[in-house]
Amino acid sequence: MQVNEFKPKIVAFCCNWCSYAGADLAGNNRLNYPDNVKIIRVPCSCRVNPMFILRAFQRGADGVILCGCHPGDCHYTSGNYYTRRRMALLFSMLEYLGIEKERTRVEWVSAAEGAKFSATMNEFCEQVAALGENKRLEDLRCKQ
Amino acid sequence: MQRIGVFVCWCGSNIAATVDVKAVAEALKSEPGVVFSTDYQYMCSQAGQDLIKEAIKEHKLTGLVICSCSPRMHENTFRKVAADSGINPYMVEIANIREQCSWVHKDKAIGTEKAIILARAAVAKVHLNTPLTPGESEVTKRALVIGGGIAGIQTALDIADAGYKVDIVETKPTIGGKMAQLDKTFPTLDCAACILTPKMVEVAQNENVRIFSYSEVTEVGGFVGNFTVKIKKKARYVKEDVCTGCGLCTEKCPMKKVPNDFNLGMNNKGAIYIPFAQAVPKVATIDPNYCNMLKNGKCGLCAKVCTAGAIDYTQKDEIIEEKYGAIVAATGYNPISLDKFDEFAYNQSKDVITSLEFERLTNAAGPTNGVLLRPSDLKHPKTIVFVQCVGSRCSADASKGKEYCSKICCMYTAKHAMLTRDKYPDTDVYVFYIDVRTPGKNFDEFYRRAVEEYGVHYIKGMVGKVIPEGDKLIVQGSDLLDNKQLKIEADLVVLAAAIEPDKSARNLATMLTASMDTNDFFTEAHPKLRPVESPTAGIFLSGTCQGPKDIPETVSQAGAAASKVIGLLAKDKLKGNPCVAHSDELMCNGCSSCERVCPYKAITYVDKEFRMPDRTTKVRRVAFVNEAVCQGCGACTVACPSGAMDLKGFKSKQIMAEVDAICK
Amino acid sequence: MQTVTRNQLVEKAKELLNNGTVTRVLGIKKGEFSYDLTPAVFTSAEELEKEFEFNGFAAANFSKYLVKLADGEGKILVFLKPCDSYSFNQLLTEHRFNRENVYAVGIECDGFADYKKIEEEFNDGIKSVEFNGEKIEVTTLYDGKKELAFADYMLERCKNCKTKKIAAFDELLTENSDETKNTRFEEVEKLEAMTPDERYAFWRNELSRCIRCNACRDVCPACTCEKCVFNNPDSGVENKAIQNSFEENMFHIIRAFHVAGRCTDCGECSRVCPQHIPLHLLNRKFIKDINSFYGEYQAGAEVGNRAPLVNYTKEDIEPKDAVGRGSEE
Amino acid sequence: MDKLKEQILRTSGVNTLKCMRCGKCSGTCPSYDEMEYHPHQFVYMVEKGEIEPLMKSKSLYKCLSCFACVERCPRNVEPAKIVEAVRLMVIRQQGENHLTANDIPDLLDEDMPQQAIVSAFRKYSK
Repeated sequence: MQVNEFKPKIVAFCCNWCSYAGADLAGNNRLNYPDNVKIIRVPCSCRVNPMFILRAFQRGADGVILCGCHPGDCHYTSGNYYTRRRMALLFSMLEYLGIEKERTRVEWVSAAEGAKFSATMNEFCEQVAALGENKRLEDLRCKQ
Repeated sequence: MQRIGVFVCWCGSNIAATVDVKAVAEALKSEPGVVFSTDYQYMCSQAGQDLIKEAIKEHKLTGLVICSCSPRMHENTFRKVAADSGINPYMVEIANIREQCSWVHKDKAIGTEKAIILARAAVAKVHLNTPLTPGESEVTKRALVIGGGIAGIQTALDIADAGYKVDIVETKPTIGGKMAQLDKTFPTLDCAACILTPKMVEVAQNENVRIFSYSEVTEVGGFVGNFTVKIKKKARYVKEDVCTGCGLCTEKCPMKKVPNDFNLGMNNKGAIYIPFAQAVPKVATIDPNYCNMLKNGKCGLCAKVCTAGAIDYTQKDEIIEEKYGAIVAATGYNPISLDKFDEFAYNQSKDVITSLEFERLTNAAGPTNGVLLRPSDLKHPKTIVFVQCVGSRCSADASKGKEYCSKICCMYTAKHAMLTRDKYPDTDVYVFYIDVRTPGKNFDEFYRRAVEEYGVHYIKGMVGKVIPEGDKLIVQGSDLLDNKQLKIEADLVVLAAAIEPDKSARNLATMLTASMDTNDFFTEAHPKLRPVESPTAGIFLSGTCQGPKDIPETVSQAGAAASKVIGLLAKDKLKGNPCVAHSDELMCNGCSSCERVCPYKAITYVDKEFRMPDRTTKVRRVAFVNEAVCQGCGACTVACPSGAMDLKGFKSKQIMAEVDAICK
Repeated sequence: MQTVTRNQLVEKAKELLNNGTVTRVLGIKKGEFSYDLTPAVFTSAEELEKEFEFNGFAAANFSKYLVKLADGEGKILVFLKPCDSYSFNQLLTEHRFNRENVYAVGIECDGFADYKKIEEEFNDGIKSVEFNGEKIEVTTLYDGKKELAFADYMLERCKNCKTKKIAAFDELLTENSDETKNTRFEEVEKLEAMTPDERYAFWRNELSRCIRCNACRDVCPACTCEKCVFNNPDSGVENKAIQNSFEENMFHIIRAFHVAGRCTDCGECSRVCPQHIPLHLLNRKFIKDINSFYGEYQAGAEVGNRAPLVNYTKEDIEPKDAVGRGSEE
Repeated sequence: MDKLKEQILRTSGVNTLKCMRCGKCSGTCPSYDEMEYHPHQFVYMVEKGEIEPLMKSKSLYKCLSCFACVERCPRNVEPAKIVEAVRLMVIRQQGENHLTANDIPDLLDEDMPQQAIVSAFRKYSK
């Protein structure tokens, strides 16, 4: 590995029922994805408050991805529909403030889509790595 | 300050091979609040659990972090360990260092580093954990079975036998499903009607069972133990409780040209009909698309002849609302449409039929009274070609057909071939096959008998095309073993069409919030260990809605699903999930945002008196969460502008602590 | 210049006090200068005569005060301009006050002057500002008297007035009109057309001036939380004073998100910002996105409307298709 | 992997491993009786790496490129593309075409199937 290779910090919020299980399946099938992806389990993608995403950026995350059940398949019937609206608006706002849109993403990953989970994470990491460090939304005090 | 113990599991070599477990345990020792940290080969084993219990006692631990496999595997195991040692089970957090670390990374240094970070995040969360107690909810002691085929009937009977009430909802005017259309069953060749119809009668007479035929589920609310279901009873224009099933109306109906769907359109019926002689319930139904009285207000003959006075042209669809503790999906299958398979000339020739149509042609109650006559000219076919795997085992990019093996075709085709040769020894029977798949008790013996005793010609190869020529069908196919291309002049071609889940299943899955695979088969909670449960609590699976199955498999799965339902209904109370929403009334504005996003209607509002700083009181409208109803999705927590709403076990602060630990 | 006069309002208020319809009147109190106005409650005809004021600077949105004031003895009279009336309905939708305790009189609006703009014209020492038809007469210590065209010194929100329709009232003092201008998204579109770097630079420049006085939040009729998340140590985002650029971003993004779908675009945030930060551009971005993603929605158009963020359709746009759509259009 | 095989797989874009050996391609082939190696054998032999017998076989030129096998293959294997790829290999090997485009009109006769003519034009129009 190169010494200076930039490894972006990625926070992935995964819903317990689909995407977290999808990530587990990726593990079961030994489908690689970068280690800089760290998963936080939430009951449903609709639990993810925009504040959590901003917090992640504040603390030095370079990209934030939110994974939930496919629309229509939400364990709680409608959670991901709200997620879809909230994140469409939030991400559009971040883009409007000049934050690169490639740093944020919503992906629907079902419990059966281990391969999609792994592929998505690989792709997202590459995408964020190409942007370099997140400086626009970072709280510099958090970096020692 | 919490006293946290960290337990790093090797999972044999599953974790230890790519994560330096000792280093993880060591690194975690320096985390604030961690007073004990160790590793062990198998934390989930009895010895591992004992180790945790010891440590809890010795170090007076208040919180546990287990670095192991996915919480979806053993979270409950470790929660129980905590509870056994006197710690609240919700003071346990799992760091998933197997599925999401050791199994996806190859480099040990990287795996170790990530495992440490994941463990730190779990420690950060445990610091903010609070003891939680699950609420309890009553169980409605009634089950709903959706689908009245053999799967649904068997499930309902087994549940009813255990003493619980059960309702069957069937879209067709009669229960019985596909099995009622079959002639004989493999591999024993007993008559389908002879073994099914007694069951249909039994279920109809069982006092614990109610049958809603000609009905559909339109809405499902609630949760395990407490589902509320709306069932639409479609208007059949005949009073179900008055009709005696004498059938006089069906004979007198002047409208004779209604395609008989029970015979797959191979003959006609009246606009008022009873699907078949043994139908349950045996009552007539009027098809509003054909009935002249309903369409134009002219006729009314059936009402005139009905001595019981059962006909009611003004009947309306009726919505019934009922509560259930458990729901079983048993929606069954259908053969796929063959529109995309032009090469087999299914739409060009009446004498190219599907296997299910062949069943009706050989069934004594079918359009030909069981005499094998070909549909076009009602002559005895002399040469019959069976084609297997029509639309099964197709690759996903072939843009037609299904990827899976339909499982039952090999056996029923052998059955058809054998029965034809048995009844009509003068016919030549060819079967084109790719593989003959016969795993099952007495299955291969059965297939061999077709070849050896009955002289069915099995040809390894596939039919390329069927060309109607005069009154013949030229079947062109390859014989791979002989390396020849064959052209067989056939009188009848029978296609073993792939089977697919019933179209209603998709919509139902959405209502039930049960997940489906890409083929629209219901997904089971665990492919091996929980095959009859859906991942959604309280929803169970029976029969082919879960995957292709033959009758014995369907019946055994139906029984398994019933036993799961019985296990659920036998409980008086269900322990809920304590990770539910909670509103801080001091902060709540009463704005109703949370109420609007709640999928379970768990939030109501109360007017509450508050003491103000100036000693006056003020009445404010505040949200109140019904913890028995809340399922803990958290939609309300984000909708709440003031942050009054939070989710126990996944509090905003806890999640942010995890974020902080990960980003550090 | 307002068509409605102070005297009209005072007469109406006196009438309603006298006939017992209301016990209190929500209005504006004279200050030392004509632009220095304070919302106040009046309880008698004498007070009204003496202290009630209404002029080209009386832009304050009254609706928010009802959350606190609608609880007292008897009804309170409130004069609702079109902007106020939408906030009024939105607050009712959120059950923030009791409609029965309020008597609302609708008054038409012709726009208000922006004192900040007038101030910028002069170095200092404005003695008085008087309104005279289409003109504003400014008397200063150093430059004497000067006349300005009212139209040039209107508040930004009034220049791009979203509607002159009064959405809620018990009685109308003046005409209700349907006049609207469709210009309010122009500035948002300009920003969307920029490159991300330019946008970032723009917002950094604007937001870095924020001194976290919280005026925008305190005046906002959508920000009526019993306890704001930024004041709540348990929210995880508590922060009362900005220390760095992240927190400037954070505060304004979260505030805008919290009011998204509930913001009626009354423009009070920008009007009161002492640092002249165009905060309405954040809210309008959300409104524009909501309109284009989920269909036209005006918060407060009717009581009981379901806000877009607590609603959904199965066919909603995916976030990946939504982001950056504005700039491509 | 065998170089010839690799080249054929690459030019044809076919994944021979998808074949489930059902023989529908050969069942459907109108030139079957003219061929020494049949469509399913093309797929199978390429998979096994037995390319040279195919290249030498006259079967190559019996394929009409009617694409019936491609249309009907349940596994989307596209045998006709394999045949075409083997033909191309032969052409490339010899470094020239059997025919020039100008030779074709003289060879046309009424009995020649339309598909063969279209196929020929497809081949020589490049």
